[in-house]
Amino acid sequence: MMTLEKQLHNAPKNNRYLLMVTVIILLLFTWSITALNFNNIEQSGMVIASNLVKGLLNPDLDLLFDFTSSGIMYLLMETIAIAFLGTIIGSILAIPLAFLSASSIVPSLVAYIIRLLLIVVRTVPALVYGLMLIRVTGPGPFAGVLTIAFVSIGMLSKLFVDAIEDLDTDVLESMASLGCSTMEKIRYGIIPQLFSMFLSIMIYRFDMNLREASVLGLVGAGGIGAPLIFAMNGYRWTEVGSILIGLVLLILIVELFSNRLRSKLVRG
Amino acid sequence: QESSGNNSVDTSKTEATGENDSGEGNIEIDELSIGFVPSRDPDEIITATEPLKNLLTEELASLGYDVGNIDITVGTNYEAVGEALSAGTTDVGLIPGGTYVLYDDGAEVALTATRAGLSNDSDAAKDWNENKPTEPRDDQVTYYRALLIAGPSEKGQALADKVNNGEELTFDELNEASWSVMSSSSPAGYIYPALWLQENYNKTITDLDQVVQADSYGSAFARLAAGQTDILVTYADARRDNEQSWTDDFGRDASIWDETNVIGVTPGIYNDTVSVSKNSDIMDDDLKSAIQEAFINIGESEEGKEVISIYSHEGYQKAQDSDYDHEREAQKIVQSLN
Amino acid sequence: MYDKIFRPKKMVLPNGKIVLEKRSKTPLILLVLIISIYYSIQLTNFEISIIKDRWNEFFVIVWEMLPPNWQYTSKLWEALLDTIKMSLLGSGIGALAAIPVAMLASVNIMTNKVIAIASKVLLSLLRTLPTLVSALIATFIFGLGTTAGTVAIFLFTLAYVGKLLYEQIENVDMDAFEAMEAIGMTRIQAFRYAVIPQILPNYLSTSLFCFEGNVRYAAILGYVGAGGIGLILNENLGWRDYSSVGMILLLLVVTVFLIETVSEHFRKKLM
Amino acid sequence: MIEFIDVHKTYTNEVKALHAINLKIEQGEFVAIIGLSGAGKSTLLRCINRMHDITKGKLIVNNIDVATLKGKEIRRFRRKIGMIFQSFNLVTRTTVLKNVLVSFVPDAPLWRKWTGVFSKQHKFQALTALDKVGILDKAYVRVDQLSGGQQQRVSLARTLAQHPDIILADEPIASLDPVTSKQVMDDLKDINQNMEMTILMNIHHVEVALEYADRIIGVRKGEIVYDGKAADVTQDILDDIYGGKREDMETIEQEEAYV
Amino acid sequence: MIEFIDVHKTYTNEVKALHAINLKIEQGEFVAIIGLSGAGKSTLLRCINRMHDITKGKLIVNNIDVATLKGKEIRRFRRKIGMIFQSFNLVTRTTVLKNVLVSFVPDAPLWRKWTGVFSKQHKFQALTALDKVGILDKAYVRVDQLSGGQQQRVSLARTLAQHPDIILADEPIASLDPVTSKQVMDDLKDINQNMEMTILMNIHHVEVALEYADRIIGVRKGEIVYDGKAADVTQDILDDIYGGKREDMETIEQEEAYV
Ligand SMILES: Nc1ncnc2c1ncn2[C@@H]1O[C@H](COP(=O)(O)OP(=O)(O)OP(=O)(O)O)[C@@H](O)[C@H]1O
Ligand SMILES: Nc1ncnc2c1ncn2[C@@H]1O[C@H](COP(=O)(O)OP(=O)(O)OP(=O)(O)O)[C@@H](O)[C@H]1O
Ligand SMILES: [Mg+2]
Ligand SMILES: [Mg+2]
Repeated sequence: MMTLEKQLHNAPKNNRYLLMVTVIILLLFTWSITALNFNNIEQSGMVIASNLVKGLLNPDLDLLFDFTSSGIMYLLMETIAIAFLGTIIGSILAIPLAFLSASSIVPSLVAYIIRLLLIVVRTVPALVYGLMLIRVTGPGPFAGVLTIAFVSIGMLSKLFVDAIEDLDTDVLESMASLGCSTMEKIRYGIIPQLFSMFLSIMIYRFDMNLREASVLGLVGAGGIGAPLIFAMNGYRWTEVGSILIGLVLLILIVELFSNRLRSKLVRG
Repeated sequence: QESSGNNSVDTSKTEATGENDSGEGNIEIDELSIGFVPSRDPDEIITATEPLKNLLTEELASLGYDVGNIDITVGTNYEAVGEALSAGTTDVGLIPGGTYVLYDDGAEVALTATRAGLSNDSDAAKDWNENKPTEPRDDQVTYYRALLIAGPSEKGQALADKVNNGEELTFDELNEASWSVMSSSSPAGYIYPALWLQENYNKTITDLDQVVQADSYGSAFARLAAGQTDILVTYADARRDNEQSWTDDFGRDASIWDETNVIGVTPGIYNDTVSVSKNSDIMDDDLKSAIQEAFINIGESEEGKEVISIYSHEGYQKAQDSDYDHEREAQKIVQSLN
Repeated sequence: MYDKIFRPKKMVLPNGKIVLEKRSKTPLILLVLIISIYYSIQLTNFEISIIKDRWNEFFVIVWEMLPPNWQYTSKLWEALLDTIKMSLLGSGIGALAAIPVAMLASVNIMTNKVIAIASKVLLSLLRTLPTLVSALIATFIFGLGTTAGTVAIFLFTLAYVGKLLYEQIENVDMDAFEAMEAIGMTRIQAFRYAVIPQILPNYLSTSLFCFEGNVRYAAILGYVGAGGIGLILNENLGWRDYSSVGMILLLLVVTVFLIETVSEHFRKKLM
Repeated sequence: MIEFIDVHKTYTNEVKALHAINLKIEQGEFVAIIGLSGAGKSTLLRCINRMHDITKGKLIVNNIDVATLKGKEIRRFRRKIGMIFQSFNLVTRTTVLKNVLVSFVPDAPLWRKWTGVFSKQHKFQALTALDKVGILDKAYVRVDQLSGGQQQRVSLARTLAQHPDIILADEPIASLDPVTSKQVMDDLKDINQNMEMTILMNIHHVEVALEYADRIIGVRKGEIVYDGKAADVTQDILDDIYGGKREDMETIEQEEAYV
Repeated sequence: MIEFIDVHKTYTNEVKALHAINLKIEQGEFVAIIGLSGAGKSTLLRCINRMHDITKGKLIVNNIDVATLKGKEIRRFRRKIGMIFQSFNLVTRTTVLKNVLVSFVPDAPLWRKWTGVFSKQHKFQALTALDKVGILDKAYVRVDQLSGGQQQRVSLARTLAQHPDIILADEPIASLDPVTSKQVMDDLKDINQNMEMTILMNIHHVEVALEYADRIIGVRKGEIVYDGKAADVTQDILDDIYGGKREDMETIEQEEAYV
């Protein structure tokens, strides 16, 4: 019984710590509620919301099925192309950065510096990349491709690093027992593991990049984003409706495929 | 699609194609890219300027340049066009004087647009409200004014009443209203109104509590109509351009002239420029003067007038850098306020 | 399908057994990939030679940002705090709202398939809407300023955390859940005691990750008038005042770094 | 007392897992159920506490017709039946004590249920249960830091804290090494004898089953093919219980080779 | 032939894993090494193919002094020694066949190494190895779709494809159920008898060890405490090998209980 009671009192006392964290979080939230300001809500907001819904319900079908170069189909194709190339280029840039920032591979100082660099790369908004890249390529979808590439680097390399650090190293041991050299271990032990993971990450990011494309419009970098934003600013709701429907359908379809593909890659 | 790139140039003289009216020994240019700023609804600019491609190709051909393709892009913001011009990825830019001054390290002004003067040109806001609606006049001018316009919202009406009663507005009254401005490099949409605030109250736009940045005048008017904003700043004949939408698209019952009032008038602003890039590979003095000639000719033709009217341009005059020295001063003031 | 067109190769082992080797799909996949890349390049006017010739233009603006305009810092605090508030509130409420939605969407917890699928579709739809667009819509409804930004961030967080959460719940080890049911708990109680402890660390860590991302993203929201430091960023871009832009970015980087460090600390603790 | 009267169980996918089971187990017995993989052992156990519904027949546990129970009744009924799993089924990310405390959740007041803060008395009971299986010192250790044997003992303690009449154990030692297996089996035997709990156990290790259980039930293809004292089990009987296997396997392998 | 002459192994963290080991194993023997967790069984195995370096003494395998080998020589040496792991150590994301083909990598020409396209002959050999362990039909299936037993057989096939003289197996059946365990052990026995490969195996299941191995080596705290025929192992000997356990455990438990 002695030890029983003793154990009862032995309970680790982290209640105070938990309480403190909770209080701090609550305080932070209360503080941030000051960001909310509902005075600006006006009836017109509701009118606009209902107009938007009406627009979605009565999309401009001519525009939706317009296959010329200013029609939605063409712009969606352009958006896909931008996201696709952008993801590929982003990945090409991200892979070396990922290896260089995996502390299981390079010295931790190098990894640390590269991680800092990646934070910087991730923080610069697409808008600023757009301006920088327009100087290189001029306005148009080409700038969009490069902007998407830069915007993707941060997340891609973070996920790549996770995959690299998750590597199953048991395999390497058994390959060593087969008499394989380091190069052979990489080729047959690491690459097969990473290849499908990386591919799955790239598909995931491609999916996201389709959504990011709306940002591109801001810098005149092609795709469906600019017309969408122009249409919204001009309150042309039927046009907004048809663009949104096209975009959402596209993204849903791509998501469906990419989910299938990814689970096939990862789970086999 | 076939064109190999934005700026690849083939300066070698080639034989006349004989197909159109291009003269012999013309210099061939694969592509000439023109950037527009979104001071109008950009979709409209693209469609409305489509004929400009042909006009310009024809004019340039008769001036010794065979242009393969004219590529018109509308930047979603002023900066994109400015940077492209400054880097030489865009060859010609139709940009406001203010933008030109900011990017003059890489751009060179070729022309200034002219437009019809207006029936109102007073410095006092009250005069504009008494003489409604504002109509165009016949003579051409190289400058225009920016207006502070109060909308149909309660606050907007109150401000207008005060102005029309001949009372002075205080800064606090202005500060209580919500403002809609344009990108900070837009002269009518930002710079000159800031100057106005500076001259009258020793304040600037960033001192205002409720400022919204709109990306086109159309949306600024839409918000004014919806009562989301009380004051918008814009160019002097913007109300004429939005007269139709006011009742149709924005769903107001009364006309724009009845529902909006001028509460402030800025000094004159030099009109838009046609600027050429200094860093473009194809640009040289000859091409620049060809472009000057071409635009002036277009401004004089019937067909051309219609195209450039989308911008409220009615013609062009040759311009030089020093024309915009005033603008530089204005910006210096605004920037130093910032 | 594929196997019907390209018949598998037959291999006869020495002991007479037959193995059918399927034809590799790699060449076909490569072909499709190359065609896609080719057409994408055509569509986007991508040209590697331009990058080669003009890459240095990219750094023109970078160099102009250096050194950052240190004096400018004092004007940034308020906007930065606004941005942080927006992200904090939007991410916090979004992450909380994600729990019930994710519960409804997980097939192993929600026995009613219709509700589960409907919740999944809802999350998918929310996610397809680009944040910038939802921010823009929010400014129309909630007026301009940080409220609209908060709403946009809330929607994004709900969709993002919700999806990850239901995926996690569906992958959770249901053994413990079963044991709880065997003890006599209700499904909700079993969820509380068997599933939540398993997903909690991951949930908090995704939420923190989302928060970080949102601080970064809030920089763009300013463009559509959704308040915060983005507004100032835009203004300085307009003035071509890149050294001030540099300062804003530097401040953002430091903020993001701090948030990342703090959240990394908690994430490690949770794991 | 547990009584199966002509119980049938067919899964939704048409798998006939149990077929005409008749069985009577008295309070305090220690019964081991043996049989091949897929024979239906787990199904048999799980019907007892209504983790699965039976398709036909009658199943009476402590004078209650299990099939008639509904919602809340099922949950109350389950409180009297402890269950131990092959894979322990613990919440690995929390402490040992919290895992044991979980067994008090259904009886706790609402606010305790949600906050997860338990009364001192419950804590005491949980610690006592941990003491009984000899891992009191690990009370505040996270479960994932324990060895397999220790984890199984936590799961045992969780069940004990419930004070059940019946313990159902689904291969409780399958993932344990011989030494720990022995400890867990000893624990179970101990509980069976000192606390008069009925123990029903699925088990793959025949020798262990014979050594510990009083009674052996052999299941093959959803039917009971042996039911009798552990002492009476002969090699022939075992061959009968496990017999079907070899033939089955070979036909399966041949089929697959030509797929 | 494998010969340990006064072999010592101390890990860098001062753990003395092996202590004065003397041992001689002839070609074609089937040896099981038993002992408690942490006794040094894995260490013993891993010294044989130089996965670990020994600290003192001499270790001779097939007339080669293992300690003198360097770089490429080690790799060539390892080709003659197959190793099987408890956790199979396969590349889960590729097919069974590709996993087996890996064992030909060190001998393949450079271009094949990089492209991963193997000669028909190698494919035949790999398939034959798969046939030998009875999972030929799974050749083009991804490894992560196989059961544990099947995965262990892939790992066995990979080793067989290597045509080694010696197979080192580190708890090859620890994560398998009894039936699959039996299949894998039968496979190993088969290989041992028909192909004259030496098999050295760490194993926790004493009964299995006694049933299959010719010779048992008992390890306790880094020392060999028994070495003899499987048939000669008595309960006393087992108690001796595993003996330390009980005492150790109790002292540890007592210590911890008062922490
Ligand atoms: N939830 C389920 N749905 C459908 N069929 C099931 C389900 N659970 C088990 N089965 C099938 O019912 C039969 C009996 O399964 P059960 O789990 O009772 O076998 P077992 O004797 O416990 O086997 P093991 O020793 O492998 O645990 C098997 O054929 C199995 O495939
Ligand atoms: N890489 C290593 N570095 C340091 N110490 C080690 C290492 N590997 C094993 N040890 C220690 O050496 C001793 C023997 O370990 P070994 O793995 O050989 O035991 P084992 O008999 O295989 O045990 P088990 O049955 O648990 O696998 C143990 O005390 C272990 O902690
Ligand atoms: Mg079972
Ligand atoms: Mg070991």
